[in-house]
Amino acid sequence: MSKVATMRDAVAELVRDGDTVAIEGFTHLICFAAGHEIIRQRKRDLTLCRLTPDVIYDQMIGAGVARKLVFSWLGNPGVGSLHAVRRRIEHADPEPLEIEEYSHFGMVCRYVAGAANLPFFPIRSYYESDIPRVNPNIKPMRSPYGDGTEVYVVPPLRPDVTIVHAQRATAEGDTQIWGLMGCQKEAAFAADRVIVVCEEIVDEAVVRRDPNRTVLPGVVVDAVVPEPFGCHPSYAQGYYDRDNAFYLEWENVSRDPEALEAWLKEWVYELESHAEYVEKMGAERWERLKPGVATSGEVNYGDYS
Amino acid sequence: MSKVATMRDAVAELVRDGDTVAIEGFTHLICFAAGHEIIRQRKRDLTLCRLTPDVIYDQMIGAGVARKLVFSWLGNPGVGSLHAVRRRIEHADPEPLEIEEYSHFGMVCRYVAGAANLPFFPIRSYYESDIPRVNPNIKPMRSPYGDGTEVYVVPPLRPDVTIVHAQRATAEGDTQIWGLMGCQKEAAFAADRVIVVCEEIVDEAVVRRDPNRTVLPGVVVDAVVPEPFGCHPSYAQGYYDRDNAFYLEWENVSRDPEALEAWLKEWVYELESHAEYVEKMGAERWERLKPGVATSGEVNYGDYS
Amino acid sequence: MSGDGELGYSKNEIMIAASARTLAGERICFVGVGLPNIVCNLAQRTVAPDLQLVYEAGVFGARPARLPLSIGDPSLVTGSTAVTSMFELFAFYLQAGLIDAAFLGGAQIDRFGNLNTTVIGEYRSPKVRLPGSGGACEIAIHARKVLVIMRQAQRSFVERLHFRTSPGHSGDPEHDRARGWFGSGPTSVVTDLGTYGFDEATGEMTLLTLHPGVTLDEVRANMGWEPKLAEDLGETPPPTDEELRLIREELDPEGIYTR
Amino acid sequence: MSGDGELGYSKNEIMIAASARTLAGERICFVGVGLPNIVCNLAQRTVAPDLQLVYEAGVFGARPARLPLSIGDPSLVTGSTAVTSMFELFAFYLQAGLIDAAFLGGAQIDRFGNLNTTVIGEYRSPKVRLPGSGGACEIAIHARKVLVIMRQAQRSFVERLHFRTSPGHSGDPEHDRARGWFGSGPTSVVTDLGTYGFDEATGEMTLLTLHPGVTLDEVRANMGWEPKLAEDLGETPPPTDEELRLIREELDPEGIYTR
Repeated sequence: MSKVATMRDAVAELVRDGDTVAIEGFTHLICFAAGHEIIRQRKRDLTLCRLTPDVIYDQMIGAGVARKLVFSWLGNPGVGSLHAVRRRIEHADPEPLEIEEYSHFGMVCRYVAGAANLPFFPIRSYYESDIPRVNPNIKPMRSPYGDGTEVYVVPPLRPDVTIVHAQRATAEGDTQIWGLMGCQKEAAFAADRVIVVCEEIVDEAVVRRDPNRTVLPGVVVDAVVPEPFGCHPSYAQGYYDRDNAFYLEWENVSRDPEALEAWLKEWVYELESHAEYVEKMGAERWERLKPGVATSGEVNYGDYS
Repeated sequence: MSKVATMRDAVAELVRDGDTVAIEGFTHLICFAAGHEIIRQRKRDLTLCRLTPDVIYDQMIGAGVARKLVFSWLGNPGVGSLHAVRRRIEHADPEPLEIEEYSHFGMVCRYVAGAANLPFFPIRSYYESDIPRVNPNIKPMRSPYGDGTEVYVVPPLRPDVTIVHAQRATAEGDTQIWGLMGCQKEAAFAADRVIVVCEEIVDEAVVRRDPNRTVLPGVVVDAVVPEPFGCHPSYAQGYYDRDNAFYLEWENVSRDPEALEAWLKEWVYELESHAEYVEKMGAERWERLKPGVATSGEVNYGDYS
Repeated sequence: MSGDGELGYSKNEIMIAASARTLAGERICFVGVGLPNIVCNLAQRTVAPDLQLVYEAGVFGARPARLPLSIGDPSLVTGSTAVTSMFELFAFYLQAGLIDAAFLGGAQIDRFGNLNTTVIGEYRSPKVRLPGSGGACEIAIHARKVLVIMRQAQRSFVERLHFRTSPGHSGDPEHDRARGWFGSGPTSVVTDLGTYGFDEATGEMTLLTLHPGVTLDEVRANMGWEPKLAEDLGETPPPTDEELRLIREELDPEGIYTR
Repeated sequence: MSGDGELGYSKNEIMIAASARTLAGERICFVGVGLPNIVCNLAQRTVAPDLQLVYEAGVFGARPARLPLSIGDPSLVTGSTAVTSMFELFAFYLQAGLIDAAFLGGAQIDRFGNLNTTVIGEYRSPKVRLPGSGGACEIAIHARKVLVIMRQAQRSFVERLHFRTSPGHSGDPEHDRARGWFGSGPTSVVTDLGTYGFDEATGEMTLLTLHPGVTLDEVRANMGWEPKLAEDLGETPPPTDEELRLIREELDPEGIYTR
């Protein structure tokens, strides 16, 4: 049974006002296209989760889709601040934003606990840090074994919806990723509903030729959305490069609420789809971002029939 | 710095009497060659760890190298019993064997805790089972979060030495595996010393072409032993098949202490090395176990220079 | 073919066929070693073509091109949908409730479907040391349905287990519901004599059908308690020609498990 | 080139060169975003050719063919030794004590090397909301050596942090030893004015060298406490021609981080 859907339909059906939503992908495979569709459909009161809320969450939070942010590092990586997010945290401008923060490893362990159906996850971190003081969900716990080692524990994170981007997936949702894996697998298994966005839909035979590359089986996936260049200005290993110029330019857009609004109007609200965004960005940009070829080589699984 | 060594030297230097030793690999990539070398060098008082002590541990325990076994499933998979092990447990014949047992997931979580430097690992298992009654290392723990969910916890397992077999590794120890992964990665990261045995030593460039396949970086590896067919009668995906006939025949060898002793004499003590074992088994057998070709296909990592 | 007799099939063959049918409509099945391996592969070729075979070794969506003779056979990997570490398989698939059905067996079972795969006799001085839990303890707790397949005898269908490796029903359904496990306890037992379900009100094993040619007295002679009988006690449909063909020609041509 | 002046190099360039030298002989280094990225890549090309670059994004043994402009740049992956999930990177590498050295920075540092990357002002009503911990908190605890690189000013070298994101030394070395962490606390701070170590007896930041042309008064004017001075206070060796060539031609040809 094919789960292939348009981004519009997938977001309309699977992302609901008030949901806890995770768009994961650590620098790599960040699904901007899904974020834009959530903005376009004017979803509201979302709790957004992500280790590194970056430009996509600045856009979403600037557009007013979220009431809360759960995170571990807040910034435009390598450039500076997320000013729309900061305005809401520092000045409640235009409205407050609730925050709940961890460290990277704390967030990762929360997803692992969610994916593994564990009520808590132990972590050796937070010692002598002020983080647990401002986040009572991070609790100390003593090992029941002899030496009485103290650890902290974090609670499971179970998003209503997790959205991940992949290089390729089958129509049934079997999903393969290479390059940085971040914590997409954990965030997806932890979620109630999963949207996989991909550069390419491939035949089942492609996946079955190399099962060790599979990160998600279709059984945990609710919709498969083919959306080439769906990670721009982030990247898809082997498909296109990170668009550093965009990240640098975002600093000026984000600083000015009017510029941000204008950007959203031009690049999100007034477009029907990510395909229009890709066209509007222009072929030259995609040509510039195209990497050369560096193939993996093959391994032999063996025919045992 | 090359870490390539002969099996004799690697075992002589890195496996010491009294050590806690894990030879991991779940049905796949079980390093019989290392077990034979440990027998040949007449190591003593080992604590042997493994989810599924199978024929190799029956051989090792029958040969008297171990005083204790830590495990989760004890048998000749698909065939029957490990009689040498059972003689020691049931009749202390020729001497007692201490045992400490978990479930599969409990053992896996013990390796994860060892690898991750955690003092305990939570697991939803053992409820209403007699296993915790006979193993006080499995302790109940209550979640510190609202609902008070009860879990059990298991302690970390940190072998002195873990031995894993891989399809290929560099001379520095960067190790790649495909097919079943078992818990080799976790068991190796948990260990103080690591021996990687491999079908092939490959150039660093082979590993660097497909970094997502790497399970261990050389930095955690102490010795790299090239040993083709080192898993026989177990298998190496894409290299040779599981030798089911051997597993079936083992039932009769294992049942009879004299037959076992004769087998060890013929196939271990009187041979100098695994290379001699391979030669003695005969080319016809290796031809029979050779699989056909089923290649993975390639992916593009992209050249970003 | 031994055990074949005048019926045209062996005891293992009717066990396999009857078990495979219990998988009709299931999606994700955790496959065990030995007979369950053949049962699941038969079901995938008959009543459950969309059945995803999951192996604790870390394979999801296996399509073995031959009968896998171990749960980690290389033919399970080649052509499968996904290979995972065992940690992920147990944590993200089983413990997280993704497994619809799983097979278990054991040396002893009691009337509530509790299983012993650990020891006959005392734990510290065993008469027979059995394999132990493997993944059985967590499978019993997390798989939504547990299907048992084992031969029936006085010494294996017992009033009191020597060791409870894997929990079944407690005998108190209210207690069972309050456990909060994904697993609902064993739902089916298939033996060489008949098939059993479990009473919803009491959690007690209940004889549903007798295999052709088997009498109630034979059943009674091979279990340690007086069996509860279904009101409409029936006869197990014998293996079809197609089931027998698949078993004999494709799944176990050497008859390793089926004769 | 701005900030260049008569010395022939910028403030960032001497910070980068001085930091890179602290990596001499190290094996496994956890690389951060921004300047540390350039520092580690420079060290790999000069004083530490065997340095394994580890990125929290999940890369071990990176050999970037260009300057990675983010810690998850695709050039870090292509040609690397291993890619891991973030869980494995943090759990099996960092938390398990495999990381020899790591870079941290921050908006505020105190005299014991405690760092604030979270907030200026009150946490609940911040004047400036900073990025937060990222991996810094666990890096500070587990990396065997923590190397700090940051610009010096009254508002950043402070007597009292507004928020302690990542622990440094406590000021009580006995307490520090009893922590049982792999991390020994910060061992080096490189600023635009000089380089610092930490006193073994007290854990206090100690000025080791002044960069060429920098006076002690400038240092004092740019920190919130009276600095402890090394007995043999010296001058930082300026960047060599080769270091400058690598920085300007190979590592940051567009001068994004170095001018």
